[in-house]
Amino acid sequence: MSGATAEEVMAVTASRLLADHKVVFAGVGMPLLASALASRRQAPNLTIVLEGGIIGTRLLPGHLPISTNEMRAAYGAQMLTDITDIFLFAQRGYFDYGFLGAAQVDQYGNINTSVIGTVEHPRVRLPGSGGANDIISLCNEIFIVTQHEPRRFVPRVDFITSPGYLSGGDSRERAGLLFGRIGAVITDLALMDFEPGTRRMRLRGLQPGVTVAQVQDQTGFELVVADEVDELAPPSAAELSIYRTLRDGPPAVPPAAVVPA
Amino acid sequence: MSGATAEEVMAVTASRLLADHKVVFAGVGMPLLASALASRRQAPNLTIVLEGGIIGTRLLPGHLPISTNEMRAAYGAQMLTDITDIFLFAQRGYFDYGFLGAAQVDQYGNINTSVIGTVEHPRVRLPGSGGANDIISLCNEIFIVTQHEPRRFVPRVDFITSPGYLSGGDSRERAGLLFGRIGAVITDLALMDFEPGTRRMRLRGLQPGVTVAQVQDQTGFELVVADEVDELAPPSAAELSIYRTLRDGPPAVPPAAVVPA
Amino acid sequence: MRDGVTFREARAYLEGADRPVTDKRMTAAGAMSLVHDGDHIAVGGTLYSRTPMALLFELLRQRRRQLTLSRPLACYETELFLATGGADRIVSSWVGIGLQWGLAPIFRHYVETGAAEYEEWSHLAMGLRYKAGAMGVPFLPGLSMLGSDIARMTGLKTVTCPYTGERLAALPALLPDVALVHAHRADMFGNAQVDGYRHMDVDMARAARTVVVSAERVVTPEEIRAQPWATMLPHFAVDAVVEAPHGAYPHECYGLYEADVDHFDAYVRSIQEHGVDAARRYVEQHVDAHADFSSFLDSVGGGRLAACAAGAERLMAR
Amino acid sequence: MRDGVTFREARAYLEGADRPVTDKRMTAAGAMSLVHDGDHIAVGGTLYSRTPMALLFELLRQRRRQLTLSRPLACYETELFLATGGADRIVSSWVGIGLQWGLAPIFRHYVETGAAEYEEWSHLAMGLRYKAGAMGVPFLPGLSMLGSDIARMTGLKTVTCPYTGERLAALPALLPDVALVHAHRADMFGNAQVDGYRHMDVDMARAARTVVVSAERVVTPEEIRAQPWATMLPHFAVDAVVEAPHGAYPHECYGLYEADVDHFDAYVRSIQEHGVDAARRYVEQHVDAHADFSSFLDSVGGGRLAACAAGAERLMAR
Repeated sequence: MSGATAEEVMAVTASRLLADHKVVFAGVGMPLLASALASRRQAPNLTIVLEGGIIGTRLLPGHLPISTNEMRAAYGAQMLTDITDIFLFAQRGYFDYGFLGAAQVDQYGNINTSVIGTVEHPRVRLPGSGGANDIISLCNEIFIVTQHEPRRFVPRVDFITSPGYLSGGDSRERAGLLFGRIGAVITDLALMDFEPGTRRMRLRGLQPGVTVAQVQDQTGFELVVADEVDELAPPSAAELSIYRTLRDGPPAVPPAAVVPA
Repeated sequence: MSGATAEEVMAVTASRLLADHKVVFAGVGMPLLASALASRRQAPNLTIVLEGGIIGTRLLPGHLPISTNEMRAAYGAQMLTDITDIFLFAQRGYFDYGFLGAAQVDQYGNINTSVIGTVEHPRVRLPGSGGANDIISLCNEIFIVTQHEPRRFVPRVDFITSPGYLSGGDSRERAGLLFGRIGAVITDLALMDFEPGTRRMRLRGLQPGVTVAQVQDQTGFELVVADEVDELAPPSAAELSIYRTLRDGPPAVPPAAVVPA
Repeated sequence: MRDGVTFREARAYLEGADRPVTDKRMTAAGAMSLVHDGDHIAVGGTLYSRTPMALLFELLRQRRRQLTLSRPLACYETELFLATGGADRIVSSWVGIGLQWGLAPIFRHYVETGAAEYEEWSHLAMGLRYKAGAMGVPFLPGLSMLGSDIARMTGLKTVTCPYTGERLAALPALLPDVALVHAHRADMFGNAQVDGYRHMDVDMARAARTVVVSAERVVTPEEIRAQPWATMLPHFAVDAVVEAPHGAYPHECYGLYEADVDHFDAYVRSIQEHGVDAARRYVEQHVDAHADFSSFLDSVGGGRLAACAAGAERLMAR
Repeated sequence: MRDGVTFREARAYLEGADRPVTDKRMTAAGAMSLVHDGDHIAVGGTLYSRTPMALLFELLRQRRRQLTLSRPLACYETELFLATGGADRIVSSWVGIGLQWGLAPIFRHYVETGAAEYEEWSHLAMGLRYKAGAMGVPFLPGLSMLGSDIARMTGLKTVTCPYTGERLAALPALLPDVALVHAHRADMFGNAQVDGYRHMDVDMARAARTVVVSAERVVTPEEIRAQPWATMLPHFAVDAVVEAPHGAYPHECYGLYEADVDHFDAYVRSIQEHGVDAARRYVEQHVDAHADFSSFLDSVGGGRLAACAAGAERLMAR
């Protein structure tokens, strides 16, 4: 599929979910790249916000930040404030989208970035929430982007670092999480949302050439399958060229050449 | 007494209460003038803070601010922040002194700047608390400076805008006011503090030539009289000259000349 | 206190609102058409510093009715609204003209006769109420107001710390319908920058449903991006931008011009003599008689404006 | 969570403290003698931005023991403290090196074996905990953390709004013994100015009992007064001032120098190969082998520092 890597397919699919004239609170890495791609395609008036107190960043292609709290992340920003203040903007309701990665996600969209195993006896102690718990609790609509592997898509996360729909139904609201909804999960294989009522993860779209069976096979729990499952459009040459320029800097060869005819 | 007006006697007496290397949160007018005088006499390292978000102001003699929220109040400041932030510094415990005026004060140091009469049927609607309620609730030690008149010194204020010791004893603490004590009340006739235990206003010092009887006569409630009542030193020529220069600008004639020999 | 929208309604409104990155420049007249009779208007600045006077004069000109005005410290602009029926409720910690002018007679008249309501909070309480609104929470804890009659009159409630058991004042979120703020610079999208002290402008704007910024200068987005740390409000928190040079006159704008004290002196003298009529005459003469604020400034004259600017310059020279 | 001082004890301490306007300049060695074994140290900046590295290296050199380190996002400096026994407890929302380096193996080793405790909060929770401390209240309400296992593990409590009845997260005040903050400029009295983003430095410093500021440049009080709006901390909130050019290296200082990513690359490669020993060797080689931080910088070489500065310059040019 147009020489795109799994990472590129994910990023392009995710970037298409971002509409123009919205504000996205993006985590570093894939979420930021996908947001930057959207802002150079269908959403030129997308405002990208980063947790380092940074509002309205531009990015210098080929000099992307490794963290959301550094000068490259602040390049061309409209406003610089502090970390807490950025999350308070989110809590107030200004941020249309929250955009996250995930080490482990379950059928209710709960994310674990804290521990594999138990807290008492961790097999792997992961870095922790960072801003993810706050972004998923406070932004208006949440997108989760991650690679589609059984070890990542588990029935129940070992530890709820960042609450999705918790145990489904209205459990999120009952926990006191008054705001935010998990809009979509984007992977290299598929696009999923959450079934109204049960709040279970639901297959909505397939990456080109991928089957429902393949997706289910790579998912550690039973996916709800929507009545209509669309095939997602492959990354266009233009999308890939912009994405690669952002990531790697201006190409030595003309963009078109990086995509096979 | 050295040609000093009642206002000047008050300001000078009040200014002497401020020690060096302390932080004073000063209201506009007399409190600010007295603080500025102290900073030019015994307390050169006194930091003057004003509610307009102003820390470490200098003042331009003869160009004193009419409000604590204007450029003249910010002259030479070390830090400019916002109003709420200044009061949060106070709430944290950074401000050694809170320095206030008062339209009406009672025997427990409660201040009324809201209403003469009742709120339902006010005879006079006064401007209100401004920062006074917060200063008296949050600063470490409070000084109140006002003219000594029966109409100002009442047994019980019509309305408690800014809480002193409320109804005395431990009623201030019981109301949830965890911090701050009312250190002194300074007038053109006397210096008063509050009796331990009862928290009733207590006469501690007399302005030169003033008698206990005169003070009691100008006070609308019975003053506790300390075992030792000192006579306060009159304003010195130097104090008056600095004070008048601050207020009116540099004198046309040499400072010494404004004080009778 | 009187109830307005809840913090959840305020959040729901913001969630549903657009955040367009478009040219938001308007005339003051256009921007003030966003205000409706009965609205709660948070007035930026404090006392006679950075008051959005160009916007307020336009509100007076358009004769909005029964507004609630909230402000940290309120000055004579409040009397103009009371005297013309523009406002019947004030939420503030202090209402006057300024120390040397004594009490505000028009304010006194309306409040003492019950024709207008004055809801008095402490200064910090006003700040924490706006801040709670800006933070998207229904209240913030504080340690002032307690034990006072302003707590009793406002119906202040307390909250107990679940960790320490201490009882604190609970300052309820104040959620204005519209916030009017005057800034030094803004771009057409609404990114607004202010120099010097910020008063309570940031929190009141982020607590409000609709935000109008008037600015001394409308600048390019590049000028904003050149010093992003000076940005007080981002474009998505601003709905309209009104270019208003000397837009705070006769009040001050930090670093640019001092207040024109003579202007309020004259006002105070006239109301002391003629009461409410004089306040109404002030509005006729300085507001209604002019098509817009710049025409009012013309009537004031360049000399006065230059004198205020010179005063500011003297104070900035250290 | 483990209990520290209460907000009332923290307030009582500040009330009793002196606020001298004196020359507070010290060497890093002198300033770090203000830190005691077992203290809770709040580390300024975040991840690899404006970390007070000159002060941290001195703490490592002095071999303080059993410190609690709190930080919004913690980087490799945390591993150095764990590996040398300098810290046995981390309070943060995230501990790693940076995205491209994967997990932090030393941190993993100490926490997974139970040799060190990691108390995890959300990023906003850390911010509101410092802010509650800075505001002088025992808690602040918020709307994240709820429903999560980090709430369960930390023993988070909730508070009910007395006006609306909503149940909110109650973030308990975090009150460090010492805050270490790196600034762009400070005067000898401690008035400190920072350019660009402020991270959580303001709140963590105002929440702390003792505050040490390292600064790229110690400037005259007049330079501070020339732009008072840039002042992040006033002198009375600062106890010691340490002049430390490149004092955040190998981390960045906004506008002045970018992070030296190659420096952590080398660190990560070595620990991936040799584990804890490599972290200890890093401390021997880059900390213990030097009398002070400037000697460490000399060993890094002017070329590296110049390259970091050039990177910053490129990003500031818009």
